[in-house]
Amino acid sequence: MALDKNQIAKRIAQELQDGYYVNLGIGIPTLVANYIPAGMDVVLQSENGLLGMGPFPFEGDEDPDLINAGKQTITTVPGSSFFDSAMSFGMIRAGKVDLTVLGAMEVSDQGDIANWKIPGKMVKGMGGAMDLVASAKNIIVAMMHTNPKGESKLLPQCTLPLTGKCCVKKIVTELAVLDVTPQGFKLLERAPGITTEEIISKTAGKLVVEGEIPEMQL
Amino acid sequence: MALDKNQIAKRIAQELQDGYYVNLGIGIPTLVANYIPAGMDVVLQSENGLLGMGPFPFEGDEDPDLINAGKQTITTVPGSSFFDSAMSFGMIRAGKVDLTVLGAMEVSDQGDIANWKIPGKMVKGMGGAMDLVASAKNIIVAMMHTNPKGESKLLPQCTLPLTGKCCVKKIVTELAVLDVTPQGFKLLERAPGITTEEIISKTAGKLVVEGEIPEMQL
Amino acid sequence: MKKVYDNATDAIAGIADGAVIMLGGFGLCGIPENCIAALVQKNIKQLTCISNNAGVDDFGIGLMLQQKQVKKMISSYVGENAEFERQLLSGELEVELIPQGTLATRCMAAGYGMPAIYTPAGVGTEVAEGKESRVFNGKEYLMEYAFDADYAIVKAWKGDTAGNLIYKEAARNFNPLMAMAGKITIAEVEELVPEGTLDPNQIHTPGIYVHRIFQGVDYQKRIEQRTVRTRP
Amino acid sequence: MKKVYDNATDAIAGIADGAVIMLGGFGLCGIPENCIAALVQKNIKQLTCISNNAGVDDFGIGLMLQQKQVKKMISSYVGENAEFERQLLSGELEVELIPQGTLATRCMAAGYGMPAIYTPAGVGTEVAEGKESRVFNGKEYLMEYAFDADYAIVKAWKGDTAGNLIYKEAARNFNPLMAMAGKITIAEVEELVPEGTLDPNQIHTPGIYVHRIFQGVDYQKRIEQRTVRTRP
Repeated sequence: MALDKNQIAKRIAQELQDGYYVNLGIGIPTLVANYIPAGMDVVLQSENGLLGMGPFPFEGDEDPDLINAGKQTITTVPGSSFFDSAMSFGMIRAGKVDLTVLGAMEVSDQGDIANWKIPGKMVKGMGGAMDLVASAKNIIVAMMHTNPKGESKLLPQCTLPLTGKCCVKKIVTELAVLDVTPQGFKLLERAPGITTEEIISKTAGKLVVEGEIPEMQL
Repeated sequence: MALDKNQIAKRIAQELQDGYYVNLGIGIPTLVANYIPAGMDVVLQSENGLLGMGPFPFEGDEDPDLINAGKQTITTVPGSSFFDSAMSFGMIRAGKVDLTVLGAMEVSDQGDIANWKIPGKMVKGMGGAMDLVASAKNIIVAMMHTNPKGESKLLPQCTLPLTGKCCVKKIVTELAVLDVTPQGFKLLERAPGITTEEIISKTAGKLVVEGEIPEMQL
Repeated sequence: MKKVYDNATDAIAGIADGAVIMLGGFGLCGIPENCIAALVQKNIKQLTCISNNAGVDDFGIGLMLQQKQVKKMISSYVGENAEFERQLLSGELEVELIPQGTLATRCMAAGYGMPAIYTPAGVGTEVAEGKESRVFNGKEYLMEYAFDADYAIVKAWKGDTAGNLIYKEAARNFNPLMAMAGKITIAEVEELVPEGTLDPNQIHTPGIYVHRIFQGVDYQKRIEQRTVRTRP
Repeated sequence: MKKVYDNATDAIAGIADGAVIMLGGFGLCGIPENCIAALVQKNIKQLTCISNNAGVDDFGIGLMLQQKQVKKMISSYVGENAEFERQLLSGELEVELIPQGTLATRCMAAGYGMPAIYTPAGVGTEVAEGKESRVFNGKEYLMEYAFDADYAIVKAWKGDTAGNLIYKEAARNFNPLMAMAGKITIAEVEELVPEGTLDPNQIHTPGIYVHRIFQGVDYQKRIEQRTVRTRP
């Protein structure tokens, strides 16, 4: 059965390691915070200038000066720090942030990503996405395998304007976990009950399938 | 009579304006702080990371964490702030410091300055001098008109390795006040009792003397 | 040298039609509410605004958009409001979108006297079009220029009469960077104290960068996305 | 992820002969006294040290020079000690002198992921030899590269178990810049407190930059130029 959004987040959380500093994008990536293994020390960075982001505040405790990059009211955890936007993107560019998780409209089998602009539609801007994808040392994309029309979002080439080139390392969809390799997408895991054939049929880009593909363990 | 070091400092202090941020180098420039006109708001910057430098501490009040760029124990005035060395030179480069006063071994009539290295002698380094002369918007040199051998320090070309090119705006010596202009040094004022002829004879670089040269008012 | 002004109207004196203005804040967090209100009242036009966002329909820079005071927005993310979209689509408003980190670093570059910086953000995208790129250590970077703004208008939490500023939490964002970058920097603060009151170790923006300061009034501090969890 | 170490000896584990090490401080102000003592005791050799100064004969990096541990110094101002001068003149020690602001900004560039920066410092001087220069807005600048250091060793006033650092007064200097720039950053602090103790608004170096931290002991904090005035 295809994963739901929370299960995608849960699977991505398996990529976390003790001591990681992680930047989570808007949407499914945000949910990853709910699945950090107990006892594991993971610090969340928000690119508007915060390390040590905590959960949403209790009702009535909202602080307008304390928001995340999605402009949501949040809290901090002990050991947090605030800084300006230049230092925030500085630490991202310098590779101090261990992992970035973000959504995408399209990913190519070379790791290109498009997630900021649809020609003909109102363009709201790239925000920090171009900085993040160009700078992060490890980028995982969380997205649906296909778009609402049923067309694959894992392509030989992105059709939409790019956010960044050759940067995505791993993709987790409702159907599969894939690495981006020099040979193209490499299928690592299937969602429980999803066949390799279904994944092949829904992946338009080059796909490497070697041997038996295990099911995800959630 | 030629000025003493304190009088040179006192004359330079006449160049200060209300609201100025000023960086004073080691030696005579440091003495300028003693002659800031009463009621005038002048803030001293020390390039090791301090705005709002005050006088030396009273005996027993020395704080090893509170030094100036000359590594002297100092104090702060109300409204002071500390910052790192990158911000310190950043504000210098960005022209936020209104005036820099520093010593020199030689100045050329194009405004080149040499004050960091004598070939054949142990070289201690340029410290912040190259940054200051390359970046400050207004540089006044405080120095003796001649070296201990009696040779002019105001030259057509510097003979020593340069600290910076075309940067000095004004020079105050024990004999004269001179501007650096596209036509060379321009004599503005004589020290009390010093003749224009003496200044001419001790200035090796191109010197413009127009009309009567007034005596300094100290 | 008096830096202290009575209010926003006095503090924005001299800003004229056609000015290039930086405005601090991220979304509606940490925006200079008082100065924006004064700019709206003054109704100067043809402004170029450098700000990460463009406010919402009825607050922040959105108020200036309503009066068609803005000729051009330089931002990383815009369009949380309908009037913005209308002006953009009708060609009344020009928008230059640049990556958020590039925006921040171009402000810092101005404040640090660095004419240009290198960033990998935008390499291989339409952002790179017409820009010089260069490879360092096998990685490609774009050269981006320091901003050149007439005014920077920022909002801080506390300030003193010497112009020193301290920001609160995530309301810091672009404010200290823009404060360094304006030819004239105007700061509004929630609390203005005499110089000597703030700890010199804890100043975020040294007073040398701030030309005018005043204590703001009636801060609304609107929240864009009120997200909460239920008390257990 | 444990960042807290017991002492300097443990914290400098892994630093080997030939390492490139940044050391914070300005003169003897804000230097990592404990780590320097541990490096002396460990007696590793052939080090490249990036530090604004080289200590004095019997303190700071001077102690490492005595044992001939340093192959190369990268500094803006050196030679407050006789042994330094002897080694330099005899060719045992290599010295690269660079302008102080360039030194600071090359550290910052490393910490901010910027491969190179532009500065006017040194234009027209021997510092410019062999360097690329470029004119922006009619002014010439040199291109200077970000440092690439294996370790950064810094000293702070207070730190917490998450690695956050706060510096005191002018002992800040190069410390926060180098803290950002090391592949591995080691911080010694006068007072180490549990995470959550320090005000998140007042952190100078966020913990993400700090890999190892310990509370130092027996700080001497020597004064190089004791200047005082008489009490009235």
